[in-house]
Amino acid sequence: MNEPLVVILLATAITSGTPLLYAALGEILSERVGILNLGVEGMMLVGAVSGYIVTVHTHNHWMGILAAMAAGGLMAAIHAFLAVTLRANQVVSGLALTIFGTGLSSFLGKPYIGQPVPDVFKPVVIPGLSKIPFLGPILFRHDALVYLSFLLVAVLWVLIFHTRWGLNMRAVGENPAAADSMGIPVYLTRYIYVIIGGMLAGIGGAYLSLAYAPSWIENMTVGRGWIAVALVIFAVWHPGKALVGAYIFGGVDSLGFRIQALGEQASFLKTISPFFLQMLPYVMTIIVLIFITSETKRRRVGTPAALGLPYNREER
Amino acid sequence: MKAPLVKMQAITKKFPGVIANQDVNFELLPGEIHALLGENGAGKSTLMSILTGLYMPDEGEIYIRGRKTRFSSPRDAIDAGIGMVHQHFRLVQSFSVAENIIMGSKEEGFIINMKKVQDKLARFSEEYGLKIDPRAKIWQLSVGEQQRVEIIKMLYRGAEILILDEPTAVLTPQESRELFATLRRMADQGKGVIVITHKLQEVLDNADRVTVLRDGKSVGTYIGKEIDNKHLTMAMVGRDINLNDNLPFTDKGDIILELKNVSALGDRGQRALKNLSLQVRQGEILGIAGVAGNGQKEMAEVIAGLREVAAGELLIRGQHFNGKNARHMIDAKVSLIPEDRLGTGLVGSLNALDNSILKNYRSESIGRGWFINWKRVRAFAHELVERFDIKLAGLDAPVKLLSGGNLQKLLLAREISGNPDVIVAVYPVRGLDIGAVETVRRILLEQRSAGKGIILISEELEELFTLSDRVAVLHEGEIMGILSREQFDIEKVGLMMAGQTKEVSI
Amino acid sequence: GGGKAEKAATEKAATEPTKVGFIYIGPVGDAGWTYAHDQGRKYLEEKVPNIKTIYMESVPENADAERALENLVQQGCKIIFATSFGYMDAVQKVAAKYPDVVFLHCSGYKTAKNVGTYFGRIYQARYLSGIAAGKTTKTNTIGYVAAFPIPEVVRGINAFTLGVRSVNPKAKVKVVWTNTWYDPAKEKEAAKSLLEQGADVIAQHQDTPGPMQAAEEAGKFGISYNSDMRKFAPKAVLTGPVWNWGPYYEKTVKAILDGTWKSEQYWGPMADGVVDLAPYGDMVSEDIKTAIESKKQEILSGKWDVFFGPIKDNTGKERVPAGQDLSDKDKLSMDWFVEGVEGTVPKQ
Amino acid sequence: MSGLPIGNHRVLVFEKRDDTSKTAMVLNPILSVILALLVGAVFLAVSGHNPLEIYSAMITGAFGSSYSLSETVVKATPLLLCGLAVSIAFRMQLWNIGAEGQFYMGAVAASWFALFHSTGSRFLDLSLMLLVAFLAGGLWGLLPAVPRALWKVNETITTLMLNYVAILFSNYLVYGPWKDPKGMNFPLTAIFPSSTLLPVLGNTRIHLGLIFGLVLAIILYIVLWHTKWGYEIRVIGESPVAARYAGMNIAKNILLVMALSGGLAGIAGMTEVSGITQRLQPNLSPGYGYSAIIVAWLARLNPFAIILVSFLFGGLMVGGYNMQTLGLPASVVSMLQGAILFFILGSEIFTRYSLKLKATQKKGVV
Ligand SMILES: Nc1ncnc2c1ncn2[C@@H]1O[C@H](COP(=O)(O)OP(=O)(O)OP(=O)(O)O)[C@@H](O)[C@H]1O
Ligand SMILES: Nc1ncnc2c1ncn2[C@@H]1O[C@H](COP(=O)(O)OP(=O)(O)OP(=O)(O)O)[C@@H](O)[C@H]1O
Ligand SMILES: [Mg+2]
Ligand SMILES: [Mg+2]
Repeated sequence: MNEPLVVILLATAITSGTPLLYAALGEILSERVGILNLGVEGMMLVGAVSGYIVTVHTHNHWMGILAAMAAGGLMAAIHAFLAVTLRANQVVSGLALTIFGTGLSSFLGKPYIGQPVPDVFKPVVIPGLSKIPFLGPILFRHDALVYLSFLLVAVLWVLIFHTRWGLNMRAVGENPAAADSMGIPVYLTRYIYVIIGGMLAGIGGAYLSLAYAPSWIENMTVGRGWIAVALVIFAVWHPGKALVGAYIFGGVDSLGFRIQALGEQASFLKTISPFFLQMLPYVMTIIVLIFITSETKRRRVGTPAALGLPYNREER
Repeated sequence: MKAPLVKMQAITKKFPGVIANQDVNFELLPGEIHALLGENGAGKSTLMSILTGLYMPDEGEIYIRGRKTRFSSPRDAIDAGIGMVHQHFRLVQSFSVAENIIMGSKEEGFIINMKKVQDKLARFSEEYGLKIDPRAKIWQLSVGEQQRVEIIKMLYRGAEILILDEPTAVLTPQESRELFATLRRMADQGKGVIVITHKLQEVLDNADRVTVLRDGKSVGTYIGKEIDNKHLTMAMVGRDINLNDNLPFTDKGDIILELKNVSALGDRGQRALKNLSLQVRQGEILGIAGVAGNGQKEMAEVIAGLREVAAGELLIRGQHFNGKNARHMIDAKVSLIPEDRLGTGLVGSLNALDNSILKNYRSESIGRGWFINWKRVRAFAHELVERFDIKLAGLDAPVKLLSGGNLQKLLLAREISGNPDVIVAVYPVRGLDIGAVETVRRILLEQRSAGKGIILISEELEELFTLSDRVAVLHEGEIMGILSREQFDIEKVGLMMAGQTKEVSI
Repeated sequence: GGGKAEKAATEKAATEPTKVGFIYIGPVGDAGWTYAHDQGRKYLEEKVPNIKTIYMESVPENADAERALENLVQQGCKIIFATSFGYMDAVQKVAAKYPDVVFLHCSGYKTAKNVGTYFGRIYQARYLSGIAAGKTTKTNTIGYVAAFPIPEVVRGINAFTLGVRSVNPKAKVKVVWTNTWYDPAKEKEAAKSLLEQGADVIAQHQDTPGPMQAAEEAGKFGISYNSDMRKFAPKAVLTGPVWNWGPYYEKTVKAILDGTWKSEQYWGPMADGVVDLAPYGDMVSEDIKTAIESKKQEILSGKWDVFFGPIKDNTGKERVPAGQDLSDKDKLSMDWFVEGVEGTVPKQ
Repeated sequence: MSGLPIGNHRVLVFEKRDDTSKTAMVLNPILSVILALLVGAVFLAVSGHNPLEIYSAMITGAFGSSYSLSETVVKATPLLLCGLAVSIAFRMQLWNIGAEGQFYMGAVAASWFALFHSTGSRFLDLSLMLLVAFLAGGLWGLLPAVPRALWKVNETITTLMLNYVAILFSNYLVYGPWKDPKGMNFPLTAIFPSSTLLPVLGNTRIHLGLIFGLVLAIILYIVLWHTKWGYEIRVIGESPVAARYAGMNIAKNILLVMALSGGLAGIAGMTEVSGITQRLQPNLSPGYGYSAIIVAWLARLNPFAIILVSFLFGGLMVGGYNMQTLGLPASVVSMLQGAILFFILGSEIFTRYSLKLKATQKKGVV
């Protein structure tokens, strides 16, 4: 480890930010069509355990990822059914999904406790690129899921802002009545993206159990789903900003440990209680949010106008 | 005779508690402009929403170009060539014009090249004589411009059957004339046009045929050239109504409201009011003419304490009221009848009791100290309902269930019950049927007789000329001139509204 | 219902198995602390005839604890093991209400006539694991991922460091606090930060294998905790202190059933088998094994213990004079680091 | 499309009722719980448990004896207080999900008083603790309210983030400066002096906090429905534009309501330390602040319904523990809880809509 500290920090920011990024991207899709899904934590857990179980059986981590997506998608489908078709309160439904998912994941994982993952995601050093000074070691010494998340951010960015589907998706989240009268199938679109959102949350969970800390441990997301929800607002529903936010969050989190580990070089920092160091990411989120808000208010972009509101064609 | 484009037979549609359409028949021929008339709540919008696949009828059949058709979604209706401009615009506020027009369509390919789309739309709108900037965001547009977007949306999708729900409610006379010219061109191309409106003169001037609905049932279809104002009114409301009363004389009192060189900023930070000066006396109605979006809203808000005075002076009874908030203005007996009845003036999800005390809930008559005495509120609300003949299901039902006319009556009733000295009424009869219009006008004139100073903002010159003692013309936040009754002249005012002439008088 | 169950219990009192209850702080699937206790419970059920065990998992150390205990009593439990420190007050309250139920509270210090406490001298095993670490490190820097600054953890760090320095006086131990028992990703991240600072052996007082995985990925070594973690990091884990509650549970329950049990503060040494070392990793040399074994014999014999003086703290102050042992009370409330630990116990 | 296709040319659609059905409002939660339990029963049976035995354990565990009833009340007390707290904010469309943090700050403030400033007079001590807890919780609610009122900064996120901060702060105190010097360095404060403990009912753990909750529910009801301030809150919540038009000060009300909301959650924290744990400790709340959101919503923000719902919800949680003693893992318990919530939520639509079979308009030409 002879890289400078900044490089290491940035590289770890990426790894620890990746599960958050996947989940946040998923939530962005869901909220873009107007469905608030607070069940991210539950979907991540179920994704983590399904990915783990399937990998244990198949010895193939990609099968695990597929399973995690399926499981996350199924969980999200419950929410979609309640929120879209039955027009239930989305806040409560999301909270219930988290409770349910926490239980389900523990239940499913019980028989497998203590079994190591037979096939984990390992860092793949990309030959030429990783040699680029500074950026190389930060960006190109990660596992496949990290690279995939780079790609996903780009794909979603194009999808949301530059394609027909993206336009329809945003229209559904902003004004479902307008979208409906233009022939966009509001319910279908909502189902599609809420479910895709769940799939991404599933990957986020599986990233923890198959790549980041490969193993299944009950409740292993420990609140990351909530952070992901926060990130979405932080990112003003923009995939690129979600990436930055996720990495900042991941980075600040591991920065605390680095400060502790620095030892004598940073003795003045060590007088700060680790409890206070751990407040840093949360306090920072609030501060950044305040700055971002004034910015978005100026440009009138922000919350999808129909977020959290059920749509019924024949109601006014 | 040509085969009808649309034939709706025995349509019935029920909503909880109401039968919006009952056994309605309707027919649209190619090449005609067909007006659909009826009081508020007669079921016009409902019938058209069924035709566009938004609502599913409970009974009845629809034939499009002679073939029996069932729509399960607006998409099917669009595919059948039906386009509708809804009464409440269906636009995504945060989207650009271009985005609103192309959403849901597959024309532009998967990856959307916005630049190309914008150019294409600019050309398209020019062709139809409906100029609009495709890059502008909807929230930046005036209501008239937004409506243009709605019309382009419909045309762009290649609609052959055009439905416009109260399109002229938000347009100036000139704009209305232009719109009907455009619609006539469309009809001449063989398209069918359905227009819903409450303005009878428009119908008489432009419609080939007229269908009238009353209480959800069809009354009949008439040939436009063969029917007159009186008969249409009879068909709609069952009695004759004449709106063109002569303005009675009243004594004018002291100056009650005065704006001296007032400037104010708009929502987008632009200068919405520029050095605006005017005076209103007791017992006087000052009409404000102008195309919507020329500072009327801002002016009303300044007077009601909802918008800051950037420069100049706001005087009430000769006293300074700069920098006062809405509450001070309420206490100073200034009342605003806002443009937006439901949302600003009334709270849709709250009931009539709650809504009746929106302005005076602080007063001791509503309850002592911190408390509200609901018994008194109920009595108060009951009295309003009685006095103004408001039809509602009950005092405890959400007011959003009320019809437009009754909403406006409730709003007026409440404002007038506060015994204000100044009333600012913004588009008070917009979207109301002729019966309701009569009521509102009567109320305003009663208030004038009672010595109130009234500012009446309207886009309809005819109405302004009938009701106002004087008319001021607004253009881009400036007063182009103030005319007294004897100076009223449609052409002159029209030019002033367009910013062409400026007249300094009185 | 409860009434029926009670009636049935009195009728069949003779043949009905004795119920033994456990409350756990985490889920039994945590792979750590609770997992170890649950292994002990299973062992107990296997070894002692005519008993039945029930457990409640994920019982937080708040208002719920008292109810959980009460619940176990109402289910007919005659013996209850409360396996986390934070249950202390709840145990005291419930025990006072039910004098004929025996409560055993793990890691606490309050006893009563029907309440005993129990714990293991895991620091002895930590000391031994320190020997492996001290002999393995090349950089003379050892990382220690620690959960919370409480005496148990501080004591573990000190014992470990004493072990390290007994074979490698030049080595130092760097501590990073995570403020969580339980977050595999965070723990791994903490371990990585230590590895970046030059540590080549990582020890942990955490409940997940995260730190071991970090060591494995970096090609460095690790000292695990709680249970045998070799399967998670086969190339890294040298050994590690493990809990082995089974024998204690067996012995205690038998004593209670025999009527020979008396309330005590039991702090089981290695000699009782409550704590031990995990099996050595393949890479551990014979040299290390013999060094550990010989020290282990000394500890087992009871002639020597980890905190025998002279011991200085890391400010240079002498804490234990030569030839003396630290009292159990001082061990149980330790809030200072021995020489060789880099850092301070987070300040008041 | 809004309907579920059933056979040829027929769909099931939800049709809005004339007004919300009272029978449905009462019947639905009951039916949906039964349905959820049935689904759960199938699941339990498949996984080798006896559903009847387990359900009766849950119900007796929650309501079956005076002890279990009392424990349900104990659990319901913080839910009630926090539920009231969030309901008042929700009324104004302020999505305060920070009751958890406000709870902790209230507990911290009450502990500060109890540990260092006890006067020895029970009445004085408890009153002052109530006050400081209210202030501390209120302050914690005010913190996100200021940026919300000034710049419309989304309060959902700021309140959520402040939860983490509050818990870390409380832990800092317990692990650091407030650690009981006689507590063998374990992370607990000293036990509070007896004058700072809430009186309890008989030998149960039901404490005075319950009365606070009930009284506050009544007060809140009166405030909401019988005062001018409550009227303002309702109008602002339904339509801020109309509120501004009516001369209401929205910013001021945001600050006041968030402070009140936080203050109520703070009181919940105070009653938990003063009535139950009798000291400050880590993991004080098992997520009362979050469960309260569910409670408040199920009760449709009605203070009296919150009393009932928090009692039932408390029962669900307390009964859940009992199920564990039958060998059911905690995970299955939370799955069942989640499922019950799903069904209650899903059934809510029947209070507002009725299900009707309708002929479809089939797509295209017939
Ligand atoms: N993944 C998606 N994301 C966003 N919108 C989608 C997606 N899939 C389908 N839609 C929307 O659903 C509608 C129908 O989808 P699709 O493009 O598959 O049309 P279709 O069913 O093939 O229609 P047609 O019958 O006219 O061929 C379109 O308006 C499209 O915008
Ligand atoms: N979505 C709906 N839900 C319930 N009732 C409705 C709905 N739409 C319309 N109604 C009711 O049906 C009746 C007809 O309404 P509709 O909007 O068609 O009238 P309208 O003729 O367009 O009136 P206006 O001139 O005011 O626009 C009214 O009583 C109205 O309250
Ligand atoms: Mg209409
Ligand atoms: Mg297709």
